[in-house]
Amino acid sequence: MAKFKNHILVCAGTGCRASQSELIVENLNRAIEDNNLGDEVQVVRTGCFGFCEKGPVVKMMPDNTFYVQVTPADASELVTEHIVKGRKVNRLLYVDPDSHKVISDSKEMGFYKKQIRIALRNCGFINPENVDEYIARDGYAALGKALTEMTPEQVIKEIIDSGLRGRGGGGFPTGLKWDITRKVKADQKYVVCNADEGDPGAFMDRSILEGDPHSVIEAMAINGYCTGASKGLVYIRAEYPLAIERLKIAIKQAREYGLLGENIFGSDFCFDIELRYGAGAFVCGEETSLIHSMEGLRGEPNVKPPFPSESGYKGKPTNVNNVETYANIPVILLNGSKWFSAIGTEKSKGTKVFALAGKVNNVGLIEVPMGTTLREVIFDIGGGIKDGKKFKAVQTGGPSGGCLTEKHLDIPIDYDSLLACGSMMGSGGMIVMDEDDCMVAMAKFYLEFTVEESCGKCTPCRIGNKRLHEILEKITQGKGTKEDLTLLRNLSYVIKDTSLCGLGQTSPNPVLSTMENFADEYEAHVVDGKCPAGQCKALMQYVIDPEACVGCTLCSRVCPVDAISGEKKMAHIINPAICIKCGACMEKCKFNAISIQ
Amino acid sequence: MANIKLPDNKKKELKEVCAKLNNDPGELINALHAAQGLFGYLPAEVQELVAQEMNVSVAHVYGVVTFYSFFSMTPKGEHPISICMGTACYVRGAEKVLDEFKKLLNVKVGETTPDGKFSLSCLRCVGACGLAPVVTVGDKVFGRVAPEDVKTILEEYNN
Amino acid sequence: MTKVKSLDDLRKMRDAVKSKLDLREKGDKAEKVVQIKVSMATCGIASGAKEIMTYFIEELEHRSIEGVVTQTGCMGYCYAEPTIEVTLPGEDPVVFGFVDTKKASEIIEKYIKKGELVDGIIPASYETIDKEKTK
Amino acid sequence: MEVVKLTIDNKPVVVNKGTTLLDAAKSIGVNIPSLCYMKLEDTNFENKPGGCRVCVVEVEGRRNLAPACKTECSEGMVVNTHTMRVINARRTVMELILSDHPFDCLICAKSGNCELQSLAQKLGIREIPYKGEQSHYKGDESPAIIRDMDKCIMCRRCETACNEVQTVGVLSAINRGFNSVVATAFEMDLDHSSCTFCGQCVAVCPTGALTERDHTWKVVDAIVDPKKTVVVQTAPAVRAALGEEFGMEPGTLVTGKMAAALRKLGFDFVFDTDFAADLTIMEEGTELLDRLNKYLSGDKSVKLPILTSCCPAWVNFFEHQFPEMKEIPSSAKSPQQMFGAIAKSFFADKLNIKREDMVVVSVMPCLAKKFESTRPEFSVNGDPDVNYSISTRELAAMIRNANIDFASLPDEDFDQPLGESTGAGVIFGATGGVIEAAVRTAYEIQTKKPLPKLDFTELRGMEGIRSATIDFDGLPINIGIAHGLGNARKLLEDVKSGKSNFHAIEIMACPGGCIGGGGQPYHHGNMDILKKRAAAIYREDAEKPIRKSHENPYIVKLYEEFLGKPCGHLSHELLHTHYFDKQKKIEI
Repeated sequence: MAKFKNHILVCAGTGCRASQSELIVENLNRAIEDNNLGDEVQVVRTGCFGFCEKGPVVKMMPDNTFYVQVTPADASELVTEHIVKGRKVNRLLYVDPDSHKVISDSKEMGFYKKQIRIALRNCGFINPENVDEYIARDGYAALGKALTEMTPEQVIKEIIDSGLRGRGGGGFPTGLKWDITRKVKADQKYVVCNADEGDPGAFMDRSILEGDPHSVIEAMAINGYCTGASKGLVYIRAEYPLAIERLKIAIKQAREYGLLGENIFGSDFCFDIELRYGAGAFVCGEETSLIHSMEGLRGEPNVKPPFPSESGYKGKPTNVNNVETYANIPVILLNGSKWFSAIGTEKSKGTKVFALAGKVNNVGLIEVPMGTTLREVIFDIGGGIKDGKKFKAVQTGGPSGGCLTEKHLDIPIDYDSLLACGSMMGSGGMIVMDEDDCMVAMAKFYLEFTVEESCGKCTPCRIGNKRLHEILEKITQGKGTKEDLTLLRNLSYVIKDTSLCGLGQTSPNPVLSTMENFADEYEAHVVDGKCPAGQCKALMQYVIDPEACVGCTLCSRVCPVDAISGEKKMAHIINPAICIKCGACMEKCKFNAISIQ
Repeated sequence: MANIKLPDNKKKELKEVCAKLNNDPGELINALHAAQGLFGYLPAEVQELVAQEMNVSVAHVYGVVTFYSFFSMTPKGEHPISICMGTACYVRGAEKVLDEFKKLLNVKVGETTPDGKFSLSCLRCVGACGLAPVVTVGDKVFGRVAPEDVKTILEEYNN
Repeated sequence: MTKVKSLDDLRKMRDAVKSKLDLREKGDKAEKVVQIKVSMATCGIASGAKEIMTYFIEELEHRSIEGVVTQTGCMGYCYAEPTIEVTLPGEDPVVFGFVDTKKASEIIEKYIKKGELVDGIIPASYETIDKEKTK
Repeated sequence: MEVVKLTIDNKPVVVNKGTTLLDAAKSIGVNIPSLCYMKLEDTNFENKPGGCRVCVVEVEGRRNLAPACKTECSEGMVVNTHTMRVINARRTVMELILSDHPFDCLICAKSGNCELQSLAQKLGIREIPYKGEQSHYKGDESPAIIRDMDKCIMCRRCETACNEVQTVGVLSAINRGFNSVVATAFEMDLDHSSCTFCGQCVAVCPTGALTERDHTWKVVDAIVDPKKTVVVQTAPAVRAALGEEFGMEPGTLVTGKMAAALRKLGFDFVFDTDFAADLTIMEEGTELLDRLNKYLSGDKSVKLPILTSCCPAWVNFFEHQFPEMKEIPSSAKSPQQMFGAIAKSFFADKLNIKREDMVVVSVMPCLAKKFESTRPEFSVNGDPDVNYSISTRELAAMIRNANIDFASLPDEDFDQPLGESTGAGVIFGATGGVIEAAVRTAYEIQTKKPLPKLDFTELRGMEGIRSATIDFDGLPINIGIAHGLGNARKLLEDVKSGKSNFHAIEIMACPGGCIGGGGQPYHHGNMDILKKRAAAIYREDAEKPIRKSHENPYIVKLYEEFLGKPCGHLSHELLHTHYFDKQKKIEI
């Protein structure tokens, strides 16, 4: 069937391409021709191997030999040695840094696959609109096992032993939460799935609901069994129509199979699920706000205690967990707590899904064991920084998190390590920033978000965040003073210390973490009146290099405010007092004579 | 508040939706979603009707409507354009795309073009960060939008 | 509609669907049936996955290739949407990224018909916990 | 009761389980500053959103500061209420609130009574380092209440009063974040909403965001106008509270000083609304007996119970919320309006002046009275029966303005004929008083026997809903009483569903009745003040020589000379009214 005997796979991911993988392809093809192997060997460009640190990467098929840090000069040797003579080119093989063993077969290189998919186990494998495919992959077996072979206490013990912590951000032990709700006596209890993924730049929950809705339904039913709730509610963003659609189909199918409804698996347990829609309020990710929203009220939070586990939806004990947390439950029951707790770090077990985005090559949804480092995530899985720029910071935890820098890259990620460096796990957004991103502007961006999303109930969040934003605005406008930095810091601490809910208690984190890690950048704004990243418009100045300018007048003609003057064939000048920094002149200049200072 | 005459059949439909929700005040947000689906937006009279049918005060309904950004009291354009201003889109240049839309449509965020064809708004993350920057027009999602693409996108709807 | 009334029912059902799916995937004509999964989450659809799925369904028929085209959720390679996974009988699944109709046609002509790999393969970058799959 | 032991500021404290840190601290004399928190004992008003964050304290082992008003004491807690961390946080929070508050204290209606102002003083705020945008909202000037939401600090007390206590539901927080504020639907003016103007929102507002519409200068203008004869009437509850404005102990009766002050202010005639209260009893009592007797004789077309109608906020309430029941309340006007109608007919005739040349001013504990006086049905050819209704607070302001040393004024009497009243008229000012006054008269008319005792203590008290059966010489009359509109709603729902077996129900919109009205001196959450005012009212009643309305000699004379008989033709014309369906209903 296959015409070619050999395939040479060359990584053409952005990272490898930057290190001349295209030239490798060319050289390989030439070598193949030189050796008259055109009918036997084919060179194929692939996407990123997720091993960019050692790129460019070349993989020989069918024997799976994996060559790293290949240069264009190596191409002919690969063909003559590996293909023609059948000998491996040892110097290009990967050496395991721990064991110093040379590894040639990529099948043995499982460790290079930094990702393990547990919560995402079915995403991309099954048709989410077909319950049969879910069942074929052991779907609903965990529910069956729980209902027919285990007591609620046993199930909860299994979850506690697994060490699973809430994936919505807080990291509260899930089993413990279930146990608290179970122990409260009430005629009616509820379990709720928090699918109000509001963190801008995060899409873990959407992907799970779109790719594997049944896992959430199954886990909610298990939760209902454990806590004594007969009703489940999914609070989902109205902005996720596809996830809603698939969830509806899945609920219908589960009902048809009797996996939701009366006497599930022939037991006494009855359980059904309803959907409630969010309407665009980030604060509704906070569980008391979410409950208010489900009750038809403004999504304002309540002071805790009482916790929802005591008094939640309609005043009844309510267990709220997030989508990703639920998605972990069925596998834990099937594979056992020991299996799960073997993955991850001492205090954070299992994996975490991250939505990797921003200035990184391989934007995507990834799932890594707790304890993976940021470097592995950004440079190996993420394929490094876009356009070969320099890594500057990575923002985790969304508007509640902080910016981490170069010095944090090798810290194993888990709940506690991120908190210790002034950020947090959050729901799993991970935004990578490069040298062009101004950290003051970044903090301002997040504050703008918080100001817009603050519910307005408590003073520090309602007015304090507004003032934080105003001070940051002032700084990015070049009007900030050193005193403003002191105000910024005091206000940030007070907002964290006094706000009513998690939104306000964490909203200054982007400010504090950037002030901590990029103090010089703040100083540059207020003392020197400069934005080192060149992002703050007010601090920029467009200038024409008189050496490079030929006086073609193109710039002065395109300038919308007539800020550029100069005689024909003479060097032109931009009047900074008139210039609105639109950048039109720079775009038009054919001689690269205009730059930003 | 200008009184806009709402079509009776739609009012009837809304009443039925509310009845289906058992006229339960707890279902207010679902009722408002339905109402916005029916009328395209939530003018005062619709809110009054929802309040009446869901057994809550009009002030309460208004308080809820103004709390959630998904609800709108002004009619949207025939093709509502939303620019994602989530972090992923922001760092990949959503602001420039927004500026281009503002320039070409000659409207501000939250406004509708005089011909009622387009309205412009910002939203926070549609969860398609892989395609940043993202723009949605109606139900359609445009990914990896560069300022140069804005013209093409608009032309698609201008015929 | 069959109701699942016990864990045994579920196991039987699982085995039944498994063989039914296997049949669909491999069939009696295991030599010929190709399986294509299209990643159809919001990202995928926004980048044109629906059109690609329709294209494959129509083109397989046009070009008289027996195959099954199904949708699935996010494969995680959002940067490379639309992505599809092609499983030739007896072969490991291969994922292709940035699939437009031109690429789709090339995949059909070269990979599906002749087994030649084409540019745009995305190497699997994660492990699954499903033991059968990792085998 | 389970108790918990804890330490506050190094002192051991033992409190019942469920006690908040705020209350626990208070029990050992530590007053933690608070702002949004407010609880009115004996009513169901409790506002503790935990939103202002002024009362934060440090709890050992806790990551962040805890709001004392919302945090329950737990065993072994170690609490510090004034560490540097707490003080800095509290001051910063206060500075933030002030950074979004207008700086017009000097000319603010609430100056001197403003809780925000006194807290800023207490915390010694001398500078606001956080400068920035200030909120601006649409103003709202209804006939009774002025809303200046730029001064709103989002304490949410008004929302609690309007929605939870009064169940009127015209207020809600709107928008979110920095733009959030309390408003009506669509930010419409209050007089386009179903507001009852009970003024309870004003009574609890800590700042100048909610105040009454001030008519004092219009009154002064009328007084100095030589063409006008200015007549003033004062409601019963005013005399029991006015003294507070001049530093007197709550519950001090200042009837005589008040009459003296009014005379000093230049009013031509100083009369008493209590006189009109007696008149109300004549009309309402007669109507009650008429309905009752018809009902007892088998006339099923007669509607019972009869509901009192002297509270204008209550009238607004049922016109908006229970219009289908608008035939049940008594058709008798409120004492304020009866007074106006009699003054501008009977008394104007007596003086031989045109009604247009007479200006009737009422001093009321109430803001709804301002609205009531503007009702079109209460004017003749555009001339209102009551020209201006001012609150107890406004009268106090006028007295201060005129440089009158209130405390040292000698007691004076009201003028005649409209200044004479009985004890029955006085007790109108407290919850249960109207119905007690009605019983005193109705009993004697119905049974034609003198009452064995005058004090119906079973009708008195602060319980939100009360009931009692009075023996009308063998005929048991069931009486219901509600104060607070939320309580009224409960009684009304029962009447609507046929569950009620009352013959007569008294309803007052404000907690405690008129003594707790929206126009009274601010109580700042101290409900003892209301109890003392009520006690003063009953004290005045007990001291009155005549305590039954039908024995008021001037009332008797009024019927003889002018009106004829109660519920007669002229009475109907002048003293009775009808109600409107004001419910906004969208028909489909």
